[in-house]
Formats: sequence, C-alpha cells, structure tokens
Amino acid sequence: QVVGFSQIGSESGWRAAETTVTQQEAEARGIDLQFSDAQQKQENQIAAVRSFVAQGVDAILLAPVVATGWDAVLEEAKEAEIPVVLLDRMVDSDPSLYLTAVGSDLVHEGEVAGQWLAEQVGEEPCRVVELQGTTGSSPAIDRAQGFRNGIEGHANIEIVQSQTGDFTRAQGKTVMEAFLQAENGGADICALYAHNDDMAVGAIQAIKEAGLKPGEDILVVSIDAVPDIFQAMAAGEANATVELTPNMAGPAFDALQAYWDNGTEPEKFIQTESKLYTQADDPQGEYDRRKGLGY
Amino acid sequence: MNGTGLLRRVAPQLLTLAAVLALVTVFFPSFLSVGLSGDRLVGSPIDVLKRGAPVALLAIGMTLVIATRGIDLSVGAIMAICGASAAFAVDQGWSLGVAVLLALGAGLLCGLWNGFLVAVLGIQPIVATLILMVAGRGIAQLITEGQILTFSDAGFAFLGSGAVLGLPVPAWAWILAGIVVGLVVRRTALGLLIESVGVNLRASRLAGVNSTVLLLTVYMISGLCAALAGLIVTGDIRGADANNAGLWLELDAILAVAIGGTSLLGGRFSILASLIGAMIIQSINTGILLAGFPPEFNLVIKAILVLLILMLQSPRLGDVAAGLLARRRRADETGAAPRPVQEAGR
Amino acid sequence: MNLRRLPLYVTIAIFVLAFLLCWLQFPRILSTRVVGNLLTDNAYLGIAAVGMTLVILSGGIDLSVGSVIAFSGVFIAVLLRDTGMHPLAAFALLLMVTTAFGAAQGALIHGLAMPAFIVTLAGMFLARGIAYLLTLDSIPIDHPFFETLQRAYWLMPGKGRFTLLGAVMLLAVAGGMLLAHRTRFGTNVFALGGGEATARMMGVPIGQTTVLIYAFSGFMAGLAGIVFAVYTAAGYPLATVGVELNAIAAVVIGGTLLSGGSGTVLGTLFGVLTMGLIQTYIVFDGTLSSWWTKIVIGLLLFLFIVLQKGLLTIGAARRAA
Amino acid sequence: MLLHARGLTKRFPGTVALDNVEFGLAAGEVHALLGENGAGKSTLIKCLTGAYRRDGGEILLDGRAVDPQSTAHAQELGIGTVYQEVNLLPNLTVAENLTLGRQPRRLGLVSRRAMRSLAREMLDGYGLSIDVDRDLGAYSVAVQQIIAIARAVHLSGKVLILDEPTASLDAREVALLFDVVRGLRERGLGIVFVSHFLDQVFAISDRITVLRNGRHVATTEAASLDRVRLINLMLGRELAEETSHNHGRREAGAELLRAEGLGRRGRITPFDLTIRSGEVIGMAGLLGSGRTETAEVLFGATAPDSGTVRDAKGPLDLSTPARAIAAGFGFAPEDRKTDGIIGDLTVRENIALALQAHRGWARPIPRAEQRRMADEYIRRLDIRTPGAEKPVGLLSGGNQQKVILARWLAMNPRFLILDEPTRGIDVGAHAEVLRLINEMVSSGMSLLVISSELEELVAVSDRVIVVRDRRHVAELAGQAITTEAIVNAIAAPEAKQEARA
Ligand SMILES: Nc1ncnc2c1ncn2[C@@H]1O[C@H](COP(=O)(O)OP(=O)(O)OP(=O)(O)O)[C@@H](O)[C@H]1O
Ligand SMILES: Nc1ncnc2c1ncn2[C@@H]1O[C@H](COP(=O)(O)OP(=O)(O)OP(=O)(O)O)[C@@H](O)[C@H]1O
Ligand SMILES: [Mg+2]
Ligand SMILES: [Mg+2]
Repeated sequence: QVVGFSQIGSESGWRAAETTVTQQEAEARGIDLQFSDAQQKQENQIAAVRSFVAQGVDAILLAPVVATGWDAVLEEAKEAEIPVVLLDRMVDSDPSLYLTAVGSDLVHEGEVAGQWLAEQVGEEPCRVVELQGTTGSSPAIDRAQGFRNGIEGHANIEIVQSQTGDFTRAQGKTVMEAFLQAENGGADICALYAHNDDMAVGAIQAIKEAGLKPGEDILVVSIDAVPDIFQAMAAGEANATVELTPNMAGPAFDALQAYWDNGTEPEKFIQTESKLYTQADDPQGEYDRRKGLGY
Repeated sequence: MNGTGLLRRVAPQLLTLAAVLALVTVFFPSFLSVGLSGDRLVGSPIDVLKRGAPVALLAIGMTLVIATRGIDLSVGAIMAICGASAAFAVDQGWSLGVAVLLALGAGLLCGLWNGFLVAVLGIQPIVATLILMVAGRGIAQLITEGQILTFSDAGFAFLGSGAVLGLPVPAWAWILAGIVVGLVVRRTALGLLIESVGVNLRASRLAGVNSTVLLLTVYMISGLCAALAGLIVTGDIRGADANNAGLWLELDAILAVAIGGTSLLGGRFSILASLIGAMIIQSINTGILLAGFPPEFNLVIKAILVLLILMLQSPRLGDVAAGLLARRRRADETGAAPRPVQEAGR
Repeated sequence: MNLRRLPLYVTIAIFVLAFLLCWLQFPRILSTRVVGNLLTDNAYLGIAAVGMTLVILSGGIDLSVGSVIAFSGVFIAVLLRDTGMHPLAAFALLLMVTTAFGAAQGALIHGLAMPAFIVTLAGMFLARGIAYLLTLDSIPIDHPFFETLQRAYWLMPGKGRFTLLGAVMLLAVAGGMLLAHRTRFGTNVFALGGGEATARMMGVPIGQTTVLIYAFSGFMAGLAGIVFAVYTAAGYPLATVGVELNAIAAVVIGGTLLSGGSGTVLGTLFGVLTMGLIQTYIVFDGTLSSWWTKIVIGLLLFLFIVLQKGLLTIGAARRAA
Repeated sequence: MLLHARGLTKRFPGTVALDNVEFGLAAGEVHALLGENGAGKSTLIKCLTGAYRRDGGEILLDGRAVDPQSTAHAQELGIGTVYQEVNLLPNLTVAENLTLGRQPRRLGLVSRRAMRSLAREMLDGYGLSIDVDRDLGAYSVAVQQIIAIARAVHLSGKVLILDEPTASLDAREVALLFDVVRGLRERGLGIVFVSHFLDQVFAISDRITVLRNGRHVATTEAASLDRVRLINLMLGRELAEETSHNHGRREAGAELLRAEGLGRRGRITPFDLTIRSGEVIGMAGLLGSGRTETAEVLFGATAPDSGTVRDAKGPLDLSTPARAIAAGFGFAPEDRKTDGIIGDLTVRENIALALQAHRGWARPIPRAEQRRMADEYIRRLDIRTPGAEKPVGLLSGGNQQKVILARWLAMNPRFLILDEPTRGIDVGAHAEVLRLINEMVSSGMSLLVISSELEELVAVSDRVIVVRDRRHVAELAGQAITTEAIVNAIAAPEAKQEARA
C-alpha cells in the first residue's frame, strides 16, 4: 500500500516528532509512505495532495496547515476514490470529503491548562501573562480561547499581558523579558501560560535571568508535552503541560486498514487524549521515554 | 572621516533614535530607566542593546555587502547553520573552543559559497543568496535532525546570556565587532575599494581593483557576522532551533542598513550608522512589546514607523516640500502650476 | 535569431529537458493531470510573477506581493461574510484597493527617491498587518459563485483538468507580454531598467511610469489574490508567506535580469512552470525528509541558474565568434 | 529670436555654474557655444532643456516665455538635444532608442515593422550600415553618438542642441553630420553647437558665444573672429603654443615590449607589435575598426585567446587588468562614464584608486599623501573643481577626463594606453595634455595613443598603426606620418603600405 503524507513542515520539535512517529508507524505496518513537506504553506500542501492524486496513491494523510480551503482538492481525491485522513488539525469542509480526522481538540487543551491554573491558585488574585502562538494560526486562536474558557468565572485570575512568541523559544524568551519589564520586574506576575512548550522553555530562562524562580515565583503552564518541558518540570521550573501526542498516524493507519480490508467507515473524529502532566507525574521518567522520538 | 564628519554623517540616525526612544517612553514611561541587579545592568535600554545584537551583527556584514551593490538574503539561514554546528559540537562533547571555531568556520564557508556564486559565476546577489536562504535552513535541520538541539554547556550559554562588566555579552559582541570591522575597513583601503566596486564595478576592475577577491571577502565577512549572531541566539536559548533561528532577520538587517542611510545601490557606507539603524529597529520591536498592544497590531505599527522614518530621512523630502511650497507661491503669482523638477543623477 | 531572445530559449530548453528527465524517472509525470495541476496550482504565482516581471524589468522589486495576496483573500472573505455583495463587485473593489496600494508604493519610490526594496518591504509588513486587523481566523468562503468558478474546468483526455484559474494565468501572461513588449509603456519600463537618469534625459516620464509599474504589480497581486481565494475558497491572513521570493526566483529563472532592462514575460511563465516542476518532482519522489526537501530545492535552483548562465555564455560567445 | 535665455543663473554647492547668462539663438543659424572645461556650457544646455531646474532667469521660445519642466517637456516644445555624455539605453535596440516615446502604433500596439522602417529612415544620411534590431550596447561609442544625433534631429522641430557631438567621431562622420546640420539650417531650425574642435566650429557656425567661469563673455559673428582671438576669449589669456610637431625629436630607445600573434576571436585578428621605451605609437582607424579592442586585449580587459606579450625579462601575464597593471601597464579608456570614473567617489579617491588597488588593501595610501597627489594633479592638469573632495561625477565632462589621466599619471606606468585621451578636453587643456605626453615620453614612458583626431596623432606619434576591419593593416613611421598618408592607409584596402623612415 502506498500512502501519501502531506506534512505542514518542521517548524517545531513536536512537528518533527510527529513526522518520525508517522514514519515509524508506517514502517511497522509495511506501508510505503510518500512524504511531502509543505514548509508551512497551504499552497504547497494543496499541490502535494493533487500530485498524490495524480500519482494514484492508495490513501492520503493530511496535516492541514489551516482549516479552510480544502473543498476542491478533497473533492478531487474523492473523485479518484482515494481516502483522506486528517491529522492533528481539522478542516471546515464537509465531513463526507474525508474518511476521518485524528487529532486533539485544541480548545480543550487550552481549557485543561486554564482549569489547572484556576484550581492551583484557588481564590488568590493572579495576574497571568500569555505567550501566544503565531498570530492567526489555529492553535494560537483555539488555545487562547480554551484558556479563557478554562478560567471563566474566576474573577481573581486576570490575563494582563498577551503577545505572540511565534511558537519559538527565542521569541518566547524575548517576549517574556518584555513582560518582566512591563510587570515590575516580574514581581506582579503570578503565572505564565504559553501556547506551546518551546516558548515556555525560552520564557523560563528569561525568568531565571531576571532573578526569579520559575515554577515558584511564577507558575508555568504550557501545551504539547515535549521532552524538554519534562526536564524543566523535573527541575521544578515548570509546573504543568497538556499533552498533544505526536502519534496521530497510529490510529489513522488503523482506521485506513479497516477501511481497505472491508470498507469499514470509521468515526469522523478520532480524538486523542489531552492529558495533563504535572510535577507529580514522574517528569524525569517521561523525559527519558520521549527523548528518542525525534522531538 | 574625522570626528565632526562622522557625527554629521550619523546625525539623522541619532535624531531618529532619540525620537523613537521618546515615542516609546510616551507609551511606557519607565522605558529609559536602567538599574543595577547584582553585578549586571538591567532595564529596557540594556534589553535593546542585547536583543538588538543579532540584527546589529548581521547589519555589519550586510552594510559591506550592500556597499558592493549586493545583498545577502542568506544570513538568517547561516545563523541557523552555525548555531546548529556549534550545538552539535557541544552535544558531541567537544570543547567550547572547537564549537565556536566550527561555527565561525561554517559561517566563513557559507560566505565563501555566496561570494563564489556572485563574484566568480556572476550570479545576481539576490538570487545567489536566495539559494542558500532556502537550502541553508535544510542544512541546519540536517545537523539537528529537525529537533531543537539543546545543551547545558554553561560557557556556551554565557555567550548568549552572560554579562561582562555589567553589560550583556551579546551587546559586547556587536559593539566590538562593529569597532573591529569599522577600523579594519577605514584604517585600510578596504573601505575605499569596496565603495569603488559598488559604484562602478567595470571601471574599478579597469583601474586594477581585484573585485573578485573583494567580493569574496565581503560575503565572507557577512557570513562571519552571521555566525556570531547564530552563536548568540543559540547560546541565549541553550539550544539550536534550526527552523526558527534567524528567521526573516535578513530583512531586519537590510532595513537597519537602509535606515542607516547606506544606498541599496552600493557605494558610500557607514557601519556606525547601520548599527544605530539596528538599534532603532530593536527599540521599535521592544517598544511594541512593552506598550502592550494586541499582537495583531505589531506589523502595522512597525510598517508605519519604518516608512515614516525613511520618509523623514529621504533627501528628496526637502525637494518635494520646497517644490510644493514653490508651486503654491508661483501659483499665487502667475496662476500657473509648474511641476517640481528633480536634478539629474542620484 | 536575436541575441536578446537567447535567455528565453534557454529557459524553455531547460524546462523541456527537466521535464524529460522527470518523465524518465516517473512516467506518470507525463499526464494531462500533472500538466493541468501545474497550471492550476501555480496560477496565483504565475499571475503575481507577471507583475513582478514588469517591476524587475524596470530595475525595481516588489516584496509586497505575498502579503497583498493574503490581504486580498481576507478582504474578499470578510466582504462576502459581512455584506451581501456579489463576489464580482468584491473583486472589482479589491482590484481597486490593491492597484491603489501599488500605485502608492510607486509614488513613494519615485517621489521620495527611496529604494523599492525598502518601500515594498514596508508595504509587505503593512499589507499583512492590515490582513491581521481584518481577521485573525481563516474565513471560509461558501458563496455559490465561488463554487462555479472552482468547478469551471475542461476535463482533458486522461482526466487532467484545464481549470479556469490556469486559463486566467495564461491570459495574464499574454496580457503581460503585450504590455511589456508591444506598448510604449512597456518600452518605457525597459528604458527605466536600462538606467533611470538616462531614461529621464531621453524624455521618459519617470514618475508616471514608476507609479504605473507598481500599480500594475499591485493589480496583478490582487488578481493573484482573487485566484488564490477561489483556489482555496477562503481568506487566511497567514497565507502565501514568502511568495514574493518564489515569484522573484521564477522571474529570474525565466531569464529576466534582476538589474533590470532585459527579459521577457513568456520566460517568466516557464520560470513558474519550472518551479512547479521542481515541487512536483519532490512530491513524486516522496522520500525526502523535511530538511532534504529544502536542500534539494536549493540545489535544483542552483543547477537551473548555473545551467542557464553556462548556456547563455556559450551562446553569446558563439554569436560573437 | 527663436530661443532666448535672459539672466540664466544656476548654482551648485560650491560653484556658480551659470551667472546671469544671456543667450540668443536665431532661426536658421548655427550658433557655437564655446568655453573651457567647466565654463558652464553643458549646464546652460541642461537648464534650457529642463534637465536642471534653473535658479533664476527666463527662457523665451518664439517670443513666448516657456518653462521646460523636463526633457520630455522640452522635446514637446520642439527642442531636440544630444547631451554631452551619450544618453541612450544600451539595453534597448537601436530602433527602440531612436523612436522611444513616439513609436508608431497600430490599434494601440507598437508596430514593430513601422518602427523599424522609421528607424532606418532616421538613420538615413549618416553613413551607418547597422542592424536596427540589435541592442544599442553592441555598438561603439561613436556609433551610439551618431544614433543620439539622429534621434535629436528627429525630435527637433525648432531647435537642435548638440553638446560635443563630434568628440569621438572621425572626419568622415563629422562631414556627414555637418551636411545634416546644414540641411536643417536651410529648413530654418536654430542649432546650438558645442565643441572643442575649433576648426569644426569655424567650418559650420554662423555666430559664436563664449562662456567663461559661468559668465557670458562675448557673442559675435564667426566670420569676424580668428582662431587666436577666439582662444583668448575662451581662456582669458594668451595660449603660448598650441601644438608642436615632434618628428625626429626623439631617438627610440631599447625594445620594451613585444606582442606576438596577440588576438581574440571575434574581436581582433592576431597582430604583432613591438614597443620601444620612450616611444609614442599612434593608432588610427575608422569607427569599429578594432582600435579599442587592440587596447583591451593588451590590457587584459578582454582576455586574449592567442599570442604572448613579453618584455626583456620574459613573458608577461596580462590576463586581467590588475595583472597588466602589475606588469607596469596603464589604460585610460574611451568611455569615461562607464569605464573610467567612479562617479560617487571624490576626485581625490578617483585619482588614488589605481595606485591604491596596486598597493593592495592592506597598505593604504595615507590621507595626506592622497591629498597631496590630488592637489598636485588638480594644479598640473588644471582640473576645474571646488576641491579634491568633490564627487567626480559632478565635474564637467572634460574635467572628468583629466581626473582619469591623473589617475594613471599617478601610477607612473612604463606603458600607458590612452584611448581618445583628449575627448572633450578644451584647447588649453588639449595643449597641456599633449605637453604632458611629451614630458612622460621623455622620462621614458611608452605610449599607445588611440585617437580619431588625425592632427593629434601626427603631432605626437613616432609611429602610427592603422587598423581596419579588426586587423592591423599598415604602419607609418617618422616623416611618413602625415594626415594624408593615414587617410590613404585607412581608405585603401588593397595597397598595403609598409612605409618606414
Ligand atoms: N550636478 C552638478 N552638481 C554640482 N556641480 C556641477 C553639476 N553639474 C555641473 N557642475 C559644475 O558646474 C560647472 C560647469 O559644468 P559644465 O558641465 O556646464 O561645464 P562645461 O562647460 O560643459 O565643460 P566641459 O567642456 O568639460 O563639458 C563645473 O564646475 C561643474 O563642476
Ligand atoms: N559603422 C559600424 N557599423 C557596424 N558596426 C559597428 C560600426 N562601428 C562600430 N561597430 C561595432 O561597434 C563595436 C565596437 O567597436 P570599437 O569601439 O571596438 O571600435 P574602435 O576601433 O575602437 O572604434 P572607435 O574607438 O572609433 O569607436 C564593434 O564590435 C563593431 O562591430
Ligand atoms: Mg560639458
Ligand atoms: Mg574605440
């Protein structure tokens, strides 16, 4: 079986891990994986999917960079009778155009993080700074929304600063420095919410360099659960992370296999778990387990 | 150039910097305050000096490249390559010295490649460096295998976030690099030869200037500056982020050079002015962060400020204003409305 | 044969050669499907590149096109979402806006003697920034008219689709060819690229020409934005990042000199197709990791340019002898 | 009065280029505009045609006040101009250059066929047989000059202005040009003619206006002036001695260089050439005959593909200009705008450039030393500039030429190639340059002088090589060097002359 995989790019460690895991899963099942990296561009992804159709692959995995704009190309795949499985992000097309979608609920991730913080601070007043993802990207929008849902009704928690850190470590650190400046050297900040772990790791360094203790003076909660954040948690410098598993391909291949075998239509959305990890969850062990995955 | 000449040359940039600082202070009153925390200086101005380091370093090399009528789009990618090489070396357990040398060597090599394409094969600079801009990030990711290659070498981290005599190491890096390169080009004939090649390559060659070697040198200096910048950002976050290190920084560096008043058409250049340009850009960036606007405003604010700055610095502005005034006056006198005329030549 | 056509012939020859090589490795590449895809998938790029060609011919550069395309999509999507406007009216309005945007850039470049690189760089920030201000989300467009446009294609034998979008690009190229090579304005563009001071002394209306050039580029970017919006049926402020660099590369592969004054619009079409072919080849190969993808794209770019350079040098030497 | 300028004033930083200048041009006359280098001739023309904005004064055309805002505007008013530096676009075809702005159209589109025939028509009568569809850049400066003239003539409904149009033309082309100009005069056009060749001025002009230091000095009938008085008016002083014939004054020295079979396919047929120290070799030929190519091959500007050059010590490496310079060569090119000056750099830097490049970047010439050099040559060559720190691009054409000469004199090479060295240089400076040539030669330097001005060649050369169709066809020496002999050698393809003294 030949499966085409249109990946967004390799913009973060998490994304690289997803690619690695997908390749491992394909290999384990004896599937010939045609990989295509779109370098964060939808136009490249559309072209890639259409090339897959022209090539006549047996199925297509698509990790869409953005939710909109897939109708035409999905229809084309459907006409060619090639099943499409969406990975980790959704599209807003008609569900009949794809076989199934495997992913987590981005809003839910934010909610989990928000609820954790609400629980953590109780009734204490808490000024939160937020490191957003790339402006306009769907994880940035949804994770921001989810977090606000999560702290809904807790008037003591207030988001006082919110800037984009572009999902990168360097920007995370830079922006955090500015936050610290703006918030009285950090003394007024109670918690940091970062849309991904990389930005959190950068911000942790900034907090340390400002002479504060991340994890104690400033609570740190972020999303993704990449190895480095576990290292930080093990050192007591980060408090919580919400897992986004890079293994989206496993369930996807399972669903495809069933479909190929006897035409079983899977459910339209296969949700992966958004598990919350805290310092209590053996961060060192998690780190060791994940390190080899190509994060 | 003597002292007053130099001052006159950079006066517009200094004024602009002052204006930008004043503007940011309006939005964020404590912007200009500097304090002492332990043995290091802290405060927004220090942040600007530090955070502006990558762009300032890139601007040094970029100034020379632009002075030869070239442009180097690959510096961001070179930063990624060099950061990745150094992180790789440290990760392998090699000493910091080896890592730094490896990074600088990689930067030189990248510059040599660019220079080769431009000077020997005669490919136009934008395209020549576009090649490395695209491929370079791939090479960097090849080194890190797509991960963020982290390390815990304290010495390396010191390059990015340490401080010497109270001032952050990155600030020292660009200040020293600026002084060294500035002295080298002005105390030798390098500066003159670069300018001459930038103004008229053909005539310079006919006057015996070895333009090939000169172009190679200039792109290698640019590569070297990018390597330093790469080391700094890598040391700063204790990890080599091949995909994001230096992403789009080439544009900021070019902007810095342009704000510094060096013509993109080559010729006369000033490294000092470019460095001030870099600080202007960084002040804007830091100011936007501090002022607390929603992030979706960032680009618009930056675009408008940059346009405004360049318009104010444009020598034409005076002409146009004079022309408009003259038009009004003459229109009053004669009822005719002549158009302003520009002098020939640039 | 005219010496100035040589780059065009070389470009076409390289494209055909590359296609043959791909075909030897992947026979399925020689299908109407792939050809149709090549036209459709690169339609927006081709249109933007036609505008870019004129800009580059005049010795300038327009870095704003990628952002303008993104802005266009968002603008149309927001208009269609929030007003009951017919898409055609939205298109017209958009083209006016982007043309004015381009003209404003041209006016700044000429009026204040600022380098095009910098002005359009600021334009690039500005256009994307405004797109952000309009919306942060990606907005789907589900107007029936859009579906009609999307479904407008001719099914070629072999199931390939010759789409409306591809046709629009070919028309844009044809229009660009006429404009650049068969009008007085076009000659003025070449004149500007040959040397601004000289062109002025020869009586070329520099200011007017400059403004028109960037207005044209803005118009083409707007048109590319419409095509992209139809292509994806959405507006997304983060779309088409870096497309300006692809357009520049396509123009240069198409044999136009970045220093201005020499080149062809038809060459740009082949430059675009060559870029598309590189991409198709990489997808067909399917074994390259993310990083090797980048490296291979860079290498192929390098190869094309060096090959072109070599052939041109040999050709010129042949003719001189 | 057809065109009348009153009280024209133009100031540049540090210079008053025009100071209250009065200039009147009648219909049906050729009016020569004369003056030293930097006197303000080109500036006057640029103010008249809208290329510069004037600081004061008024311009009347047909008695009506006009205010040309741009060269395009001047063209609309019926003023056609050839500016001093060839202002054509090398990347356009000859036909496009000729018709730019008024290409014939059909249905809104440029008709190539009509454009081509219009272009051919425009070139009629100038004795050029060129392909109007080729890029202009493929042709030599001289050809470009003629094309520029043809374009200006076509544009000139009322006034034709020619700023040093004959600087790189040879006698035949000049004669053809003058025929055209006379024809236009018949038709009632007013023609402004700038030249440093006084013979040409007397041959064609009806009236003469002289400028000095930006001021109007005199306007008189040409017939009422003689050469000496005219020169006195221009210089404001007596000129001691104009040119001197130098035959037999020098004894040729030892052999310095020997080129054997040097050539490059498509450029110049392989030739042999020996050069003795302290010798001046002149090189004559028609446009495009291959004189510049000979020089470029010798200097490494185009790499030769056959032959060798050797001196007493052995073969020389002349593959690049830098190597040729290292071997003691120098080359002042013909096209000063693109090959000579570095416009944005100062006079001082331009003069020091070759020497500096030769010394290498690591051994800078101290600033004071550069200043001294610059000041010395500004004085010796009488370069008109407010100072050594003025960008050379802002100097007048003739003064730029002097700066390039100074660059090479500062190098003190053993073999210097001068391609049209007196192009655009005024009478005073012309004499000075010839004197300098003599001086250099007596100090042992060897020269190769390429010139379209045969008198000049006769005056300075010990030997003259005649080039035709990219081939060295004849060599004249000693007493055999006369204008007639050179003309004959250029003209007679069959009779190969080997006249030796
Ligand atoms: N754009 C400019 N900026 C500053 N100075 C200028 C400019 N153009 C001309 N000048 C100065 O004005 C004076 C007159 O120059 P102009 O070119 O008119 O002389 P000219 O009579 O044409 O001399 P030539 O015979 O050498 O061509 C010179 O001193 C020159 O340096
Ligand atoms: N009358 C002409 N007709 C056609 N082509 C010409 C003519 N004159 C010159 N050319 C072309 O111009 C090119 C450059 O000529 P080049 O400048 O080397 O000649 P030259 O001997 O130096 O003459 P000069 O110095 O008088 O211009 C040549 O390649 C030649 O083909
Ligand atoms: Mg003049
Ligand atoms: Mg010549």
